[in-house]
Amino acid sequence: SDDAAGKKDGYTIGVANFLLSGPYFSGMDAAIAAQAKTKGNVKIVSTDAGGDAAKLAANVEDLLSKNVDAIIISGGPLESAPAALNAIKAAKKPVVLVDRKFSTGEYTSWIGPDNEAIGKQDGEFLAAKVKGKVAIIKGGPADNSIGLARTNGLKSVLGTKSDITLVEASDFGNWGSDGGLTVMEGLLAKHPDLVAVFCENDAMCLGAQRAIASAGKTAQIVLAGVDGQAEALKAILDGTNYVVTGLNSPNVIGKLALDRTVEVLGGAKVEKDTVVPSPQITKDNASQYL
Amino acid sequence: MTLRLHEVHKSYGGVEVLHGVTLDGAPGEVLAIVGANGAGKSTLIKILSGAVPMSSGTLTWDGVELAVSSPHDAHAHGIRTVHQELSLVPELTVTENLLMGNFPRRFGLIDWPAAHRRAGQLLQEAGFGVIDPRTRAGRLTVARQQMVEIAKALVSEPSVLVLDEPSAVLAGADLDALFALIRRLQSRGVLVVYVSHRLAEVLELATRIVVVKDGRVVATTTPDATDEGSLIRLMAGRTLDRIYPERRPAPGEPLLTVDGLGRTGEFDGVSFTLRAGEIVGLFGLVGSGRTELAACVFGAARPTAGAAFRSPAEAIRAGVAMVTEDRAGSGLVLGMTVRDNIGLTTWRSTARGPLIDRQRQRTDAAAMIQDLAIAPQGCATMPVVHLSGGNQQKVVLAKWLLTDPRVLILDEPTRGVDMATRVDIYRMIDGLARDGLAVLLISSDLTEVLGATDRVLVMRQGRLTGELPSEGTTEEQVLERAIAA
Amino acid sequence: MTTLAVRVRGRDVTVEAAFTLLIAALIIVAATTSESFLTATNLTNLLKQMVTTGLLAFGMLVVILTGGIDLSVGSVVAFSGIVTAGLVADLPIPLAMLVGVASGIAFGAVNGVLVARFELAPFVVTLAALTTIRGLAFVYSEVPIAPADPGFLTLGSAMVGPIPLITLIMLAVFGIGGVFLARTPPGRSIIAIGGNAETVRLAGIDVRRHIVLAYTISGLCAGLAGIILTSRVGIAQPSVGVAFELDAIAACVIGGASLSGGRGSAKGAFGGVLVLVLINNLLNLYGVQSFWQQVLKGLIIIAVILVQRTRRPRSEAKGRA
Amino acid sequence: MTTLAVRVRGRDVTVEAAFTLLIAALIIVAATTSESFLTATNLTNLLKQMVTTGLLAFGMLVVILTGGIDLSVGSVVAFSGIVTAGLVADLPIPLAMLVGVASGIAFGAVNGVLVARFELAPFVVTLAALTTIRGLAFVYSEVPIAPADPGFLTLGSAMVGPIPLITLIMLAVFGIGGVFLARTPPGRSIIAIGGNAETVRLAGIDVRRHIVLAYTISGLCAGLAGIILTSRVGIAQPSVGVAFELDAIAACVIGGASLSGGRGSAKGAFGGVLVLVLINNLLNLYGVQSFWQQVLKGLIIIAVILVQRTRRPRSEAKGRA
Ligand SMILES: Nc1ncnc2c1ncn2[C@@H]1O[C@H](COP(=O)(O)OP(=O)(O)OP(=O)(O)O)[C@@H](O)[C@H]1O
Ligand SMILES: Nc1ncnc2c1ncn2[C@@H]1O[C@H](COP(=O)(O)OP(=O)(O)OP(=O)(O)O)[C@@H](O)[C@H]1O
Ligand SMILES: [Mg+2]
Ligand SMILES: [Mg+2]
Repeated sequence: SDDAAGKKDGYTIGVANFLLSGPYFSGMDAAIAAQAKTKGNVKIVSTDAGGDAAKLAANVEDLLSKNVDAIIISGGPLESAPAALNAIKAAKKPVVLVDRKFSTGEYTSWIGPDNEAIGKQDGEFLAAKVKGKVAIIKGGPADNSIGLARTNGLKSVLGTKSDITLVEASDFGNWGSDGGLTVMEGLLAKHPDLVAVFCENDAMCLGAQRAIASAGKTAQIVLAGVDGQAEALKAILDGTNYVVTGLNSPNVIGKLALDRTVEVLGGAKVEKDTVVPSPQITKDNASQYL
Repeated sequence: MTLRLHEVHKSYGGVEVLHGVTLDGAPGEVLAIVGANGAGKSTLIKILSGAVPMSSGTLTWDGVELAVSSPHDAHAHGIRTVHQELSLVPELTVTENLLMGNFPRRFGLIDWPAAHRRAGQLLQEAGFGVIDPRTRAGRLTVARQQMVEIAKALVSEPSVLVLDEPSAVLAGADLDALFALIRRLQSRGVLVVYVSHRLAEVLELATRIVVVKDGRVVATTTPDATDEGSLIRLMAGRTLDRIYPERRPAPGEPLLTVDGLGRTGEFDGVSFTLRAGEIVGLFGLVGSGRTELAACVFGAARPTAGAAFRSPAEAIRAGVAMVTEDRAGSGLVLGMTVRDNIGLTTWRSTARGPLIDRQRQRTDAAAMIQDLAIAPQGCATMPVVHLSGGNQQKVVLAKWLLTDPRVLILDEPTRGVDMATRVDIYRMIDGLARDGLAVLLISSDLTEVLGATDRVLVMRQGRLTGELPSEGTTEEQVLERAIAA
Repeated sequence: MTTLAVRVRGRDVTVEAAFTLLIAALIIVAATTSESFLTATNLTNLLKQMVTTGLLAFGMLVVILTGGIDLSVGSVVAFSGIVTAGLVADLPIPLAMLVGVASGIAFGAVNGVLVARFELAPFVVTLAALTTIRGLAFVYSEVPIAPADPGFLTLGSAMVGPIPLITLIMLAVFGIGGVFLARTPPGRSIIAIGGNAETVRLAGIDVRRHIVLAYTISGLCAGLAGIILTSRVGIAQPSVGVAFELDAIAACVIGGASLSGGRGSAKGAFGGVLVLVLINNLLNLYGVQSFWQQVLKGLIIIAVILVQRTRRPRSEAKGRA
Repeated sequence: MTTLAVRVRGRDVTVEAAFTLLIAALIIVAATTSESFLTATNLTNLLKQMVTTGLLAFGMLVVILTGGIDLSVGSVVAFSGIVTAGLVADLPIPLAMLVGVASGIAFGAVNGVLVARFELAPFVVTLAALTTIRGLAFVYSEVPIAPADPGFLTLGSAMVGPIPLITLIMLAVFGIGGVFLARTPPGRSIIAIGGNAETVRLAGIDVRRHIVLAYTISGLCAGLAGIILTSRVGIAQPSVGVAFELDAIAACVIGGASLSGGRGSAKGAFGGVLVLVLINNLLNLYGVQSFWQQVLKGLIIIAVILVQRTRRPRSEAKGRA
């Protein structure tokens, strides 16, 4: 009876964002909301945990208090979020994960990228393009496993190449352009002979690109990022030293996630895990993603 | 049975301020220590109470050496001290300030009703029964805070009671209560060490008087063998022919008129006029509302009836200056240098363009330090907190004199100031009045209020109850109007 | 004199009444404008959500009363949590939790010694501790640790009747802590130290030891909060707890504590925690968009302390931190 | 007695000398143990990297001198940056930058009025401002904004001889600011207010106006830091600047400022900035792993203020924040 009533009045779907203050995550939130609008009868309630796992659990509890029909967890912090998932399970609500897949715990469905594959992709592109010293700029612990997967993907390709040396920046870029800039400045001081830089996301690469330009090494060093942030796409299209990124589009994932949740609520049997492909973006195809 | 300090030396940051002081006292004695501002009296007392360590020397009781490296040690030996600077915890009740560290307990927890009872009893015994132990200390007047400080020292039956200028903020009945207390303790065999600048008091109370000058004991005497004049001579190294200046000629035009000023709960319907060239005393008992009145006149507080200056800035522009009674709380910026404190009122008015005129600040401060004999020498660049109490008071005065006031309000300006300096201050006020200033001298010292002024206003419970010419008026006549009928 | 004293007490009562009224108003507004507010689920959520901030706020209060501050609590929460989760593999759960709490106590004691013995500024000492302890949490484990043993979740999920166990623990801390501050000599000494440390020293009380005690209590509360949080979330994260200190401090000040020390109460701090948790809950229930939530949260906090202030006698409201 | 004055002055000199020595020691250690340290690239990096912390530290110092604190500076950096970047589309670049700085001034003034006029605790006021202003930055734009006009990058990348323009701007702020604090009536008044506001009020100085001025200066510095950072990175992010306030405060305290007000100098704060930047730079050059960097950074800060303290006359070292 619950279901029938739900269908008539439409659904309310709660979105529990782990961290909204990043363009990727706010983009995801917006994409989910936008897709909900197209359905006409789906209401979205969105929360932000500000990067705090406990707050995420609290927000999920608040959403359940509001008696939402389903919950989407975006950018979940962990390999698992037992308390949040348990609460949802106890309330007998479906939960769809986007971006991050939990290795344990029960969820209804997951939609996200294959971060390791994106890293590999960048690695292969760089392997074909450069020889010499390649630097890695990591985002930081807040999102450890995503970054780790991307970097591991890259290393799995470049680590085996005899003509390539990998150097890792010792401090984190904290996923932002300002952090990317500072870390790159440090790298340039220590390794004047770099030929390429890989950043765990585009935002850091954009900052790193500025540092390289200021040091007058634009001709010497190329950049590879992840995400497909608009500014990065533009830089790639313009033929700068920003040469490649892997698409990890919040728009695509968010849209799919909302569709998937509505399907679940409609009683459909759905695929458990869906990997959204992350096409490689270079100068040749950048225009189609802008 | 004697308490004996032997060859005590004390240095602050490498500068010696006590150069081998030796003194002793026996139970039942009232040992007075007198000396000019900065002579080292408070330092000596801080050593005795374990508040600061001595650099070298010994403290013995009956020949046995006492180790007092902390106030706790001193308490353990029965030595209790009332320090010169008030230091109650303002947020806490009187009870708590009194019994801190000595609470009555039940089942391990503080028994508050018993604590209040005990505190009330303690105040009663000390003769300060007017104070409600449940009041927060910060709400008490300075005088009552001082009484609490004194009562605090009695918590655990001291065998030595050390009082550093306890009378400086007391007057009238409160002062009598203090003297009575001291006599009672004396008769019980307590050794009382008593520091004061009020020599009459010292001569009345003391069994022995020790004169300290520049960190050395220069004389030990008894009240019978000396008088004020010779004590001042010993302390100051100079003779004072007279304490109060000659009376001034008839006053001139009115400079400040207060009409029907009042502030709810504090004072009411106060009117008076200050004229050029006169010094007017304002006498009253503790809590009679003099300080609040002065604050309202000066624009530091808002009156609820009548008109006054709207801000201190306005008052200063009109040529009014006010030396407040609480020098640490509202007179000085303790961490700043003497020069900056003196310059506080004038660095804007004398600025050259956007910049402070440093040359002028330097010479002004130097002149004031010279004129008021602010010690130690070269103190211009010292943080004012390192000066002795009396010298701090002079810094406050200097700051205000630099504004070239036409009306000067002085709230207890000689509190804690040594006799020789007091005389200097009276002379200076006199000089200012002769130059055409009007001075309002608020004081709890009856002798001073009659000696240094031309007429006296008397305040009782927030109302002016009399105006008397200073010449020919007796202390009794003034007190009569100050004490509630 | 009696009148004055009565007036003072009367006024204190007014302040508390106003504050209680404010909280009541928040609750009434919530109950009438959001049908979800008074549901059992939501009330249980509220009870759970106040635990971490509550524990940290009590510890913070004790430190603030001395005139200090403890910025390191968020990092201690992370460290205690991750160490506990890590040790569960080798140790019985209660023992692992004890080690977590003990680590908090140890960090607190170190902070206290640096502040009291070496007379360093509490802000900088605990700021440095914030950095160092956070680093140590990551050094212990870069990745989150989820103990396999389901018994680990018990503490965080057990209910005593309608009330979560962890809420009871927090209430017990406030209860015992309140008595400690109001009715024991060390508690009173801590408050007096914040009012005037020199006076307390001259009263023969060991000021340093009490300051160390205060920071240790804060560390203890943070350690406890760490294991409770971990057990509640079911996983320990080395990155958890960033900026937790700010909410704890805000709760104390909303509850009437003065950051220059000497004034504040357990009751007040608890009220402050309630206000903060209610604000968060309400903004969520109303579905206010995340960034607007931040905007509003700041404005509401200002409004709350403005209301608080107008009820406070003017002479006590100093323009200082 | 003359000796006393000379010695006191002598001691101040000693403190400064010790501090200068410390910085020199850091530099010498760096130069001899890392071959990258003395390279032109690294030195330029150092000069650039000290700009944001430097600007914020000066503003923070002015507020700290009054006995207050400004936690909102990181959020102001973000707001000023994103608004400037957003306006570049419609306004000439200098005007857009002016608006950015003006926004900082406005936020600072609001903080100041709340602290001075309404006598609210600076910690909580600016904490609320931190939250609200951060929210507003995101409300203005959730996504980063990269102005297309390359002229936008000029400010951040221009060099004057071997010295980056932005470094010169920061040095100018410290230079002018130092003179302001040491030699102008409002500057001295601000310091005196931190020592004893009541004394200053009775001296006829408008305390409130000076407190507002102090927070406004901090807002101005943060606004300036915001546009400089944005121009340097080339892209404005609403999430930038989190926890920037902590480094700024640490710099002031390392440089000898007292958080209870009344003590501190521009020279000292600048030294503090140098120490922090050098520590970061060194840890990076040595390739210390990020988490250990955090651990060490905290420990080094403690060590530095310990060294500072032993050189300070004891009576001034209070066990208070
Ligand atoms: N903490 C300190 N640091 C440096 N010098 C100090 C300190 N305390 C006191 N002095 C100096 O020691 C000397 C003696 O001061 P002390 O306070 O003992 O004088 P006093 O006799 O009590 O004077 P007063 O009558 O004014 O109270 C003075 O020169 C004073 O400046
Ligand atoms: N603790 C208190 N208890 C009762 N009344 C108080 C108290 N504090 C202030 N008052 C009120 O304020 C008025 C003024 O007190 P104030 O201290 O200014 O008087 P004063 O004459 O300057 O006394 P003092 O000799 O202490 O300077 C008193 O008449 C009294 O009504
Ligand atoms: Mg003295
Ligand atoms: Mg008075």
